Amino acid sequence: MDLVIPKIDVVSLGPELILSIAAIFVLLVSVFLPKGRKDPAAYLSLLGIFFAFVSSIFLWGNPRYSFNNMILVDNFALFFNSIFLIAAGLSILMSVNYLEEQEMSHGEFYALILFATVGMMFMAAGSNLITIFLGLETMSISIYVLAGFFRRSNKSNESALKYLLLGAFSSAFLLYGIAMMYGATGTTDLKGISEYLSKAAYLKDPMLLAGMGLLLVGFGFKIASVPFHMWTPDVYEGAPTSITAFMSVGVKAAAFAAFVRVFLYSLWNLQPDWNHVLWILAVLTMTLGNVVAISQNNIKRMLAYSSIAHAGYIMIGMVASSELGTSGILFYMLAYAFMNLGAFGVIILYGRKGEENLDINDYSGMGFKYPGLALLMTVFMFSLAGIPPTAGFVGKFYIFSAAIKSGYIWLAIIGVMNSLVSVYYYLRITVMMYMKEPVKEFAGLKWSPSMAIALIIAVIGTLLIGIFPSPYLDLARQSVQLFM
Amino acid sequence: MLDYVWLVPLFPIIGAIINGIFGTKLSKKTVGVVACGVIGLSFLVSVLVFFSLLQLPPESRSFEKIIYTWIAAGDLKTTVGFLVDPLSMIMMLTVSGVSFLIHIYSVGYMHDDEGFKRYFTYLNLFVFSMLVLVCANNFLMMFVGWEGVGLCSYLLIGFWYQRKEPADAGKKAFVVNRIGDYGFLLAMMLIFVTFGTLNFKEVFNIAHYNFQVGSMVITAITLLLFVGATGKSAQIPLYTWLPDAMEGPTPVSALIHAATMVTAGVYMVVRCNVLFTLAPISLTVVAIIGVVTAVFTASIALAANDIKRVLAYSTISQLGYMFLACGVGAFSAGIFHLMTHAFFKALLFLGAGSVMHAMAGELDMRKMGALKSHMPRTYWTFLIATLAIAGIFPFAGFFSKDEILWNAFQKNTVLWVLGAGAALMTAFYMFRAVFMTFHGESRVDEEVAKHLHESPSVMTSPLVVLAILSAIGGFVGIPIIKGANVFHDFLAPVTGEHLAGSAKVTLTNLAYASSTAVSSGEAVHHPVGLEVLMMAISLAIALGGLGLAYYMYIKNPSLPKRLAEKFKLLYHLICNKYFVDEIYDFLFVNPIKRGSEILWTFFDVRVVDGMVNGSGRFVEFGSSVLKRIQTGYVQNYALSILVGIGAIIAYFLFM
Amino acid sequence: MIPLSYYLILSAVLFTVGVIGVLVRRNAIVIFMSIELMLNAVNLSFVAISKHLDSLDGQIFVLFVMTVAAAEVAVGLAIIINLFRNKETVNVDEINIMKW
Amino acid sequence: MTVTGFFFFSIAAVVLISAILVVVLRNPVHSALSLVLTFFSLAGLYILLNAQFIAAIQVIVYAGAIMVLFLFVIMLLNLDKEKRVGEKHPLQKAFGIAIAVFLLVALGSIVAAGVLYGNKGIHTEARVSAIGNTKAIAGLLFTDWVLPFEIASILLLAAIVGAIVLSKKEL
Repeated sequence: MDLVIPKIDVVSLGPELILSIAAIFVLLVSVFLPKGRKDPAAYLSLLGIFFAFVSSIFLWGNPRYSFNNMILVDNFALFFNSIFLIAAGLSILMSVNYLEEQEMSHGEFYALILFATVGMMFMAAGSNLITIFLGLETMSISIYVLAGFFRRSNKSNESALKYLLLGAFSSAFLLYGIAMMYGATGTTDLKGISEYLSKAAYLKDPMLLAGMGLLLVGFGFKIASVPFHMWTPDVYEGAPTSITAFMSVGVKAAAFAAFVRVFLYSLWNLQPDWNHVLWILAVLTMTLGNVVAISQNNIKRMLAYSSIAHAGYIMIGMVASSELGTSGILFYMLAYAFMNLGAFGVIILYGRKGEENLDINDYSGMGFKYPGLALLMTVFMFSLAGIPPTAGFVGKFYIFSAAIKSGYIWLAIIGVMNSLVSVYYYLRITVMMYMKEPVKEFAGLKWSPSMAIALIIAVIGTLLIGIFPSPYLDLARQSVQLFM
Repeated sequence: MLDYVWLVPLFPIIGAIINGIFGTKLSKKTVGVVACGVIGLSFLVSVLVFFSLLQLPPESRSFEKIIYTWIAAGDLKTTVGFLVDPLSMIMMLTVSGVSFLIHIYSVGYMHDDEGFKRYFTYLNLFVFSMLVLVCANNFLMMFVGWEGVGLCSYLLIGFWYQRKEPADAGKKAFVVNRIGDYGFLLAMMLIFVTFGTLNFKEVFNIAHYNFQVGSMVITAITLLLFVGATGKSAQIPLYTWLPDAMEGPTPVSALIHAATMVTAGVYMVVRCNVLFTLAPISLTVVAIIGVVTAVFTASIALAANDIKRVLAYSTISQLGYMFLACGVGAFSAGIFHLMTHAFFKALLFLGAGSVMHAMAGELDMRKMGALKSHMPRTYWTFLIATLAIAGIFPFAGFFSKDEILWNAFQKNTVLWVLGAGAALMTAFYMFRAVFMTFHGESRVDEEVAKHLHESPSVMTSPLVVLAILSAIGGFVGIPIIKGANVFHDFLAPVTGEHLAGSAKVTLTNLAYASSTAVSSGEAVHHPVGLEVLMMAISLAIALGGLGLAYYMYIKNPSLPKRLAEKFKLLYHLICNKYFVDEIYDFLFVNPIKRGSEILWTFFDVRVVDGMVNGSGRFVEFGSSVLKRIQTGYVQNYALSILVGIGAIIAYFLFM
Repeated sequence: MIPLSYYLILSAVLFTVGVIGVLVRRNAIVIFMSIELMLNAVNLSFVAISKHLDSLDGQIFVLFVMTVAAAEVAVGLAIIINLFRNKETVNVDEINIMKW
Repeated sequence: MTVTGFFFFSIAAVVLISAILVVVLRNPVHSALSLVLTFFSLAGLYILLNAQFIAAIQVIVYAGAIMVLFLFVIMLLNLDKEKRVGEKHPLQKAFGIAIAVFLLVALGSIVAAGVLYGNKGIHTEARVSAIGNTKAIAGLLFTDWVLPFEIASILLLAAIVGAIVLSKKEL
């Protein structure tokens, strides 16, 4: 038998390779670093992220399949790559001091973030269900560990365990879905599935539909869509805050990338079938997320519910099933990355070991004591609430317009109503900060350069995308041209 | 100069940034100078822009300054740009001018408040948002301003957050305004779907050429827009937040909750007059809501004893007038009243603030009286404002109110009767306020009475300027005489109404002309005599209200006594005094009082408040129930996933 | 020759047994074992389908699934050990400090 | 009944019974041992399906490595039997089993038809047996599937690092 090695296009793997190598380097280097002073490992990771970003830029505008159609490096994947890299970079910047403060500074932390990012990139670029599955697992396993990284904290343990059990449970369903897809179409290649479906005479094959349903469940779990969302609040609350930030942006973005690629590209011919389901899920997700967020008192938990709600908004873009809607998803994810990471950054900075200040009441009077930090938080909250002129507003506007354009007026109406409800709890934080007397003493903030840089990047991103969104919208549009 | 219109909103935001960031390091004086200075500059630029606009011929007085493309989504392109035309010009001048005066006044009023810097930051931010709202060249920008003013209003109502009421009032304003905003957003989406653009000019052009009168989609859009307007401009059923909003500092009430922000709804309706004229149903709704609000809230004001509440209900009532004007197609009359109202209502609030200042924060008119001698400047300016709002010739309110009533009369007599009724009540309660506050016997607490004083000149000079404007502001819109209604003619290119006395038809006018061909045809040919008669009637109504108030609140205290003496001499029937009193009470005072109290307690508190609070509570309740699903047991979560899977599989198999 | 459907039904039954195990057992390790059961059920489907489609891809997937399962088990057991060190229990009923 | 039929049904019976025992037995060690049995018998089914390589690694990786790890941890933690008392959410069990059974019926009815509409591949039984199952898989794995293979290596590396980070006493 002849072994025909397929064309190995190492260049197309550039970002993934760079990150993997950086991760291994971080592991090696951190062995030689003194205990508790592992920040060089963080800066090394940032260097890796930077080069991965550069190589992503070089790959832009030149879509190619490589490794026997296992991955497709197109603008869509690269756009998501940049979101993952932003999420990873900002999370690492926020972690440096946070870990030292918690006496948990270990090089492995950064290496795992990089591994998780590699997994995300494979999810976004994967053009075979198996590649996507392996990317998803690489990401998930790293995140399980990161969620439980604070080994002595009961909450962190619990968070990791819950995420692990439910994640593995949902992976099994995803896998079952892949098996059925494989059985029904004879391939797991996204292009192959799409070709099969466009030729198939019989689209009501129950195995095909059930497989699709199970894929929906698998992705729905990762994006935290109702009713697969239950893990989100607990896991987000218990995980180290910088990991919560990373999860809420990175994992969600990666899951959406794969979700969009599989459903809007590969399963496009079944769009009438899945669209209704997604419509219902989007409504449930938005509504439940927003309604329950109102009665939360822990700010991380509140943001967890808010992230559920945001998943609902983004699903509207999928239901719209148009170029506008898909580019809206990309744009929204980018905006969400900046604003959500920023909000978590403020939370990290406002906490202390043994005094996490996670209760919403702890934020009362913050506006007087730390006007700068409170101002940042206000910007992020406004953006999450979708108040102009922030990135969140433009994102919502874009997605809702896409829904209307595709004729889903009711969905848009429900979305708008939801975003109005959401203002209530986001503004609650602002009100606490500016309109309440402080309830307790706080020792003072420990600004660190890395945290400051992270917050500045986040706030600039949030405002810049809100005020001058055109270039980013253009990029998002260029990224989805393969679709439809 | 037109190219520099962007400077108008730019200055206030610079002020807000300076005061917001460096405020803690600056002295109060510097903060005040910066805050007032930027608004002054903004006003100056507005004036310069105004004169450049005047140099253009009337037909081409519409200038768009596009700064950059904001959101480009597919074929939707939204710019950050400014539109200068007569309508936005009037708004710019009014907003920046009145804001300037109120800023100056605030320097005196807020001088001892520890939130001085915060106050001016918010106030500058508010002026910025308001100017963005009125200068915007598309719906989205307008919405940005719309949200911005709402936010500042919320911040300023709850300015004294240490007390509970302001915080609650702020929350209420916020919730109610959200409902209105929802309407606006939906309208905006519908506009985008229908027209493919959000630019004012493009939308109105397409609407004008491609849509029939009575088109369903336009009706829907306009009704939704009007929902937005009712929220912001406090019309039935979304008005309840405004009286509560009086918990904020008085200059804020004057600026935001009387002169500027609350008129945003009126401005928006007038801005979209092309759409509204295409939707007769919406116009009818606007007119009815407007006139009902005007009458209803005026009747509530009759019995209120808190001077700021009287003014608040009066504001709602006057806003109702403006909507009535829009509803009968007299858009320029609506804007005219908006402008004059900004003058005299701001003046009334500032006067009330001056009184409060003297009375150590007392608001209850029953504890005032005979303040005239203590604070003459406040009294005279307040009186002028009252004369203006009551519609006494030749003060500003007379012209604007008369124009509205005249237009309403031409459209529908019932509207006129209701409008006139509201005018009567307005005159009555305003003079009642004047008499109770400044005339009669002093009911002031002794402790307070010792400290009665006129306010400092930094506070009274804005009063004087506003008083002058309230007195003569009406002369820009003199009716009947050909060419004298300068205001109307200036606005005609925007509102699409006929130039007074000429048959010139502008582009946007066509649709309007076709929809209301009959009535507007009549309007031109109505005998001048009738119009004069109507003017006389409305003047008589105003004077009637004045007289009634005079009778009841100046004369009445002595009247019963004198009557009693007379009756004693002739019939020795002392009890007749009670009889008279009782009838008087029974026939007159009580029904009004009771009626308005019932309306207030039942409709206002129960129904409207109940709905607003109820929906909030419902959501909160749902939230606390739903969060219990999250039990913390990981197996429950797995079950939830499984339920979802079961549902999805079932759907795919059986649907 | 055993029909394909026999294998697939067996796989579905096995999968369901695993699901029930996840839902009813309270020992985290046993729950985890039930998840392994589910993965094995899927593997059986893969191999059976692979045979009937004349394609070896299915068997390769099984290889990857095993890799993933091994990795998950390694990490999962580490998490459970860690939890046990802190709380002296692996009973999921007692692991609910975070709720609502 | 043919010989393969006999083997299939007897192995299937063992698979099912041992799988049910995993869920039913209250002692975790017993559960784990039943699971080992399940894995072994599944390997038998793989052989019936002509997947010798998979059968081999099923025994080596699953029954050998993974289950040893499970048993090791169970022993290490010295776990008792699950206590029967103190049912905290009784509905969970009933409801969960009901939905699981529903799912079984649904999935079962889907696969019962046993028809695959998908495109057939090129690896017919004859061809594979000519090359040899393991060699054929190896050939595919290092050509077409080389990228997933590499991703799997990263996955394993991450898992190793993670497992060490979490369970090592002192980092």
